[in-house]
Amino acid sequence: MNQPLMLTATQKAGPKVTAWVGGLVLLVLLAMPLLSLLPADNSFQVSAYTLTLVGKILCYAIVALALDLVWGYAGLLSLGHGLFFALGGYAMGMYLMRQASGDELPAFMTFLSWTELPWYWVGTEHFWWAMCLVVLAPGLLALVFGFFAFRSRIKGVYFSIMTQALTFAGMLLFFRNETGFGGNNGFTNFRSILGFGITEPGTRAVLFFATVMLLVISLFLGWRLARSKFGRVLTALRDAENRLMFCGYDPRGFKLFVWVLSAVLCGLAGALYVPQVGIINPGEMSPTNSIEAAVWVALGGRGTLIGPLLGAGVVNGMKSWFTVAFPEYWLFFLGALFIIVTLYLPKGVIGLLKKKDEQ
Amino acid sequence: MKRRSLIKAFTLTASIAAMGMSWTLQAAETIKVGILHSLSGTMAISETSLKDMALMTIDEINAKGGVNGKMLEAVVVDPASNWPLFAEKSRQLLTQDKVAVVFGCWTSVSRKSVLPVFEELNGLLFYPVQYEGEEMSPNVFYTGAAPNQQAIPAVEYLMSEDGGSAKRFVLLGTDYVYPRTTNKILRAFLHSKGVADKDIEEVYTPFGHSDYQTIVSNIKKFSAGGKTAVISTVNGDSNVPFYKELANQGLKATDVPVIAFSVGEEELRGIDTKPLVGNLAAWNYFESVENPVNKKFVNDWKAYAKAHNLPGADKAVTNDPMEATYVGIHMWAQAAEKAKSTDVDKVREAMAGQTFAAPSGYTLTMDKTNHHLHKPVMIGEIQDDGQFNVVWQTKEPIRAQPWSPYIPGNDKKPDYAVKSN
Amino acid sequence: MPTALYRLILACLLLLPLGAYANDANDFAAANNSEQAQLLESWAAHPTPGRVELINGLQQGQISVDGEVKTLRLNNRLRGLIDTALASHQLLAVDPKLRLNAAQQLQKSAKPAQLKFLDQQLAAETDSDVRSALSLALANLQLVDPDPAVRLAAVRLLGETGEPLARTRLENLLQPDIETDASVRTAAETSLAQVKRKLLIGDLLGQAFSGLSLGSILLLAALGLAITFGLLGVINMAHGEMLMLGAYSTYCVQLLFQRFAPGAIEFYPLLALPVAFFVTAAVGMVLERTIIRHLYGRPLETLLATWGISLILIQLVRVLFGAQNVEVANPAWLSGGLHVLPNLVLPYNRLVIIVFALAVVVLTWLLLNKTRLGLNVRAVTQNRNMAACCGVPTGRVDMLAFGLGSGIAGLGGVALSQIGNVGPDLGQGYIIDSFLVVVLGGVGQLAGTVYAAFGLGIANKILEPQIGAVLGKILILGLIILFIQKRPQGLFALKGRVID
Amino acid sequence: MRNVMLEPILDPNKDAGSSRDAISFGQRAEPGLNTRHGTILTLEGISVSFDGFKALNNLNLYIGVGELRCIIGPNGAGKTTMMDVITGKTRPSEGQAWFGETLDLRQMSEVQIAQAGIGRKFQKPTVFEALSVFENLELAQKTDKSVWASLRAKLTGEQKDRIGEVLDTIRLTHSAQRPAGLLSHGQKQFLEIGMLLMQDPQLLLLDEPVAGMTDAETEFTAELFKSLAGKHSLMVVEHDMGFVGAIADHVTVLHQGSVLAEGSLEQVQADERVIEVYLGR
Repeated sequence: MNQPLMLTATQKAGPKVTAWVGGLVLLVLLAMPLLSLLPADNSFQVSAYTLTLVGKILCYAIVALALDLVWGYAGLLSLGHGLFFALGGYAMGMYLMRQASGDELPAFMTFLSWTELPWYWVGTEHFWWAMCLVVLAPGLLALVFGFFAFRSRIKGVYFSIMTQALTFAGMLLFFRNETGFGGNNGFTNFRSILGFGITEPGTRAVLFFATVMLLVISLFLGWRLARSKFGRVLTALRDAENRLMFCGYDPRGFKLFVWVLSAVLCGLAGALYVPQVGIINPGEMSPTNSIEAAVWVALGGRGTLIGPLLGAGVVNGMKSWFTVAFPEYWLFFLGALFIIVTLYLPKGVIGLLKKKDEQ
Repeated sequence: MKRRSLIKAFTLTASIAAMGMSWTLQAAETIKVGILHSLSGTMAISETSLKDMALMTIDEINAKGGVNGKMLEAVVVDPASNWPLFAEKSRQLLTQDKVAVVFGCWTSVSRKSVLPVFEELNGLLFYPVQYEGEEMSPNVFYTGAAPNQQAIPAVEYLMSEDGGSAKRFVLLGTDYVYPRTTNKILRAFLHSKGVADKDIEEVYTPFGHSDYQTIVSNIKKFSAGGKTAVISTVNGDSNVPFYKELANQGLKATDVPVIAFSVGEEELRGIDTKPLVGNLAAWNYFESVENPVNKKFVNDWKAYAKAHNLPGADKAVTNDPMEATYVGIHMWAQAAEKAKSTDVDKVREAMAGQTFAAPSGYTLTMDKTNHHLHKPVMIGEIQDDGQFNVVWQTKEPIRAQPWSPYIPGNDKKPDYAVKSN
Repeated sequence: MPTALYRLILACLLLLPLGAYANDANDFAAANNSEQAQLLESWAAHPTPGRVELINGLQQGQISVDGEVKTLRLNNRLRGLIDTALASHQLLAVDPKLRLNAAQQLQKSAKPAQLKFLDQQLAAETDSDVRSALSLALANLQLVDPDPAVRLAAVRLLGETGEPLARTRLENLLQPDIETDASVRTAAETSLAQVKRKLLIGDLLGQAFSGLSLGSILLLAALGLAITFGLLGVINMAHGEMLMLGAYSTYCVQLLFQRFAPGAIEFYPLLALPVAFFVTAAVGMVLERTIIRHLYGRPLETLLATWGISLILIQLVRVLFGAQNVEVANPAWLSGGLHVLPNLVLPYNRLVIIVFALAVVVLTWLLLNKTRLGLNVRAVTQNRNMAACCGVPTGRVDMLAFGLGSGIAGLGGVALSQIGNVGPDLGQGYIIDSFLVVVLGGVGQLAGTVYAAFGLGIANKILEPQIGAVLGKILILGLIILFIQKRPQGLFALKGRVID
Repeated sequence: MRNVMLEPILDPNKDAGSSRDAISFGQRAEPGLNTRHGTILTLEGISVSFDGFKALNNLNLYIGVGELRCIIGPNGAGKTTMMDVITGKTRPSEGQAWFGETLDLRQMSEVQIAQAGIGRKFQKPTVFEALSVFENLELAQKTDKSVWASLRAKLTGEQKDRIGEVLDTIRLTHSAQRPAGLLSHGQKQFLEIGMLLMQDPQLLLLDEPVAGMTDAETEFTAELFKSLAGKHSLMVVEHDMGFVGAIADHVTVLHQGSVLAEGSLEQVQADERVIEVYLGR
């Protein structure tokens, strides 16, 4: 990595920036669910469309943040975070499917003539257990993969490609119908969560609120990490792993910790994403999605906390907009965006804003 | 001076939040109809032509004076083969653009992804592609075939003398829900015809599978045990390598005929058909059927493709889903005229029993209750010019059975559309 | 069977009025499907030279009634019967080659009704190959002969073949209370064992071949990457699109031939090779100069930028050629296959691709190890600054090396266009595999790439029959991940003092 | 707890140079190191080969407790490889490597070795460029270096003072808050030495420490090392003969992966073979 300046700068300014932007955006975001409850004719009413759209983007923002923890700070570019996101989503999805199907089997199982639930579905009718899965599934996978990967010092490009292979394998596995997760249709047609109708404005508002909260919490976490000695060790690790080892630090532990943490954050984001967009399927695990996530981070500015959030917002905002405005051409824009960012904005949008300030 | 930057940052996020609220400008004198087909991503290969077909049909209707005296205005969006985006876009079409009806979706997963949205907002979707059934929503009209309108007649044909009286069957498919369900139905059907399990082989490949060496040689081995036919639900992209491998290993249609449910004129454009001659496809429409309606339909399409110089316009072809789109839009227009309104509930009522003289040469009827079209079934043989030669077809359009009787438990399902939640 | 009977039948046939053949055409044209089928069967049983023309015509789907040529609506059943009928007519032909083909066709499809005729032909046959082929065809029918001795002979004969059909025939014979005669049963059992052995050999060879073939394809897909990624360290996510461009250039060349040189269409792939190479190489060099050049030493950034490039290229192709696949036809000399064993066909295009892949590897190796450019490339990739000091024009070398990598990808594209479909997404399907091959082989190791490619290909083909294509692929991915844990540097790692 | 074996060396009135005071030893964290026979490092019959090429060939080397040893030798003599072996980066194909009497270096990971009390300064100065000088030293500081500890870590006043002292010693007090990436080459050298001091190891491996330093800096470094010797053991690889002369009481000459000669600088320089291979006269 080649921007020590910017990194320290943001670390100095980190708290202030976080406080400011966090404060302002937070206000709006907290207001939105309330406004969404207004009657439709009210001019301040926030439509369900906007709410779900922003909610979706917020979930992506959390993923971006999580990815930034491992890439921006620890220098491990993961091209497999989509997998953790999807695992969290699937765990939540299992619960929602059970809610929807009541005592019977989920629909996709009945018409492929499954007679009973596979063992790994046991207990998913309980919300608390589903929540445990949301954390455990991505967490454990990350733990195992990370343990082996870091033990044998896989880093840089190798690490990226291995993670990509991992998520690709995951995608193929979930595409199989025998795997018992609805094949490529995945889970859809949810009805209720904790007894509340999934389409109720109230439920939507609460889910949105929860997402905002998770974002705030993960921001706070990230901030604390970045400020702690742990954060500094990560930065050191990124820049001179050998030196760090000869200082007597064992890099594996540090990598593993942040790697698992990031995976769990992704899982949680996925769990909030599913009820809001109303579908989870293996497409989420496709390598493309994970690469896109990396682009959010790069665009926003990696090694900073706000950058990834901006990145996720901008890219997805553009996506939603271009796909209406210029359906045929939005891939050109996206592609060009990638190139321009990597060529001219190595520090991302944040870097740009900072430069402006210094003038 | 950090503050300014923060305000910038904030306005950025805010503007993104606002994105949703934009695009809501309404034009009173037009009726907006949504078109929801992927124009980018993996599904663009199939869906792009449906988008164009929809636009052509809308022009055609407008040329005749529109619906209830109002012009139709198409709102095209690109869900980019991304299933969650399908849901988002449909919500946008219904709540932001306030479209009267949406024509779109190809894959089952995209339909399943938008279904809850349409049911929640009481929208109206016309779905033009053959699918696995097991669904009947009041907010969807299915103008494609249900399994009993495509798969079962095809197998009956293969078992008939003209079809080569096949005794053994290889059910080859890409591993997703449509092939799984279809093959499940077929297996049950074959059992009912007294075919033993040892004479049925079910094989699945991953998406985008491109190496069919092993599978084809297995088919060869299997076919040594008696007259064999392959029933292929292989998904679009994998068909080319599959057929090329068949040709390479010298498996001729006279020995082992392959009947496909998802290979149409459009797909054949991408295949060198000489080695395929004699292989079969089952659809409800072929470009080659001869009748005045179809002649006009095909010519209009070719003309439209030229006029808007769509890529590959010089050899533009029509296929079953295109016809289904065409029929769907016209039927909706008729229903709207009949209801004198585009209100979803009124139109839904008016749709029941609508009839339309389709390019397939039959007059298709929208069923009174089950939201599916009555469709004829045709078996076509691939010719070296990339067209199909219809070798067999049903006398009458067949009523759809979205809840296949061959799947246990379906007998309890109601024969009319009910919200899934 | 009393030969007197033959003579009688023969006599009857000869007595048929010679004018009858013209009527055959009319009868056939008039008949409906099932009647046509019956006609064909009877013709197959009692062939006469005069009818060959007619049946030849039928095979082309044409029939001339009263001078005017009509096209027929045939279906597979009729096509099959026509083939059989034609075969039994060709047994009367003068050319032994024709007779041989006919006999082999009849091995598959002869009907009991033809038994007499075949028997009599066998008696008359002089050519030994045809005799043996014919006797096999006969043996298939004789399995139900009332005379055990005949059956025994037939069973023994079938044992000689490696025909999959022979196997099922024998198995059916061995079903309880089909064959009563003990001696025939035992003979059948031994013959069956023989046949099975022959078949097994064929299967194993077939598996090995398909493994090699898949390997060669992976190799072609990954080889370009082995240079751009392995040597230059550029994580070229647009590599797949280079393959795609190669395939599309093949398509364009094919179009040009159709337009301007329809005669030479057979050989368009040969021209496609250089075209594809230069097109993709050019694209590669442009990209290198404009974008990638700025990103050396920032591998992860190149990943993002090249990903962007790939998106643009894909959409560009979609806009230019349409989202649908385009048709790339195998020329005659690349379609069909080599019949090694009755149950083992080696498709020509796959054979060619294997050879082609190896040829490309050899050329690349020579280029890298025996030429000035190769020397420069290796110098630059090992120590950019040092090379620069020695007066190596690093910029140009980078550009050329990247061009070379892309060009090779283009060649791979030509090969892929011959076995798979050509569409905008063609590249996406290969990018991950390519990376795995390169990483597995060990970055910067040409030999490693070759081993990895063939290793993966064969492993894949061994697993697929056991656990199916889907699980197979997953398992392979898992194994690779584990392997990389053990050998982070891949199969062929460079050792050396740790530099800090 | 204090290290018994090193007790006598730590006798305050043994020698009290001004520079010495700057380096008051922090509390010892690592378990007592058994150096009964007065040797802190033992290399016996070490051989390392890379694809046939023998980088080290049956090397024998002993470093005594509190000794300051200089290693010289022409390029490719295996100096850095030897350091790699000691620090566990490269595993010897044969031979023994002991730290003290009890710790088998061949069985230990880099981290364990570092924690056991061997510090290394790289040939090319490597510091954490993205972090400030202060933070660099903070990381190097001898404390519990586990994940959990660093999550909760807070600098005690005592530790702050310690960092301050070292900052003084390496004359970087004024750039304490600058990112290490912006330091000059010499400053980086000092920072890295400073980090070693913070780490407070018992054996310091220094690979060409004065490369890129001004004469004054070199002189100062020499002083510094001398003062370190006794309480720490040092192994210095250096080409700068002047510097070697200034600090070395004992010199080892490596050639083609094994020890060519050993003794005082004078002795070594007098040695025929050394002149042959090294001074090349």
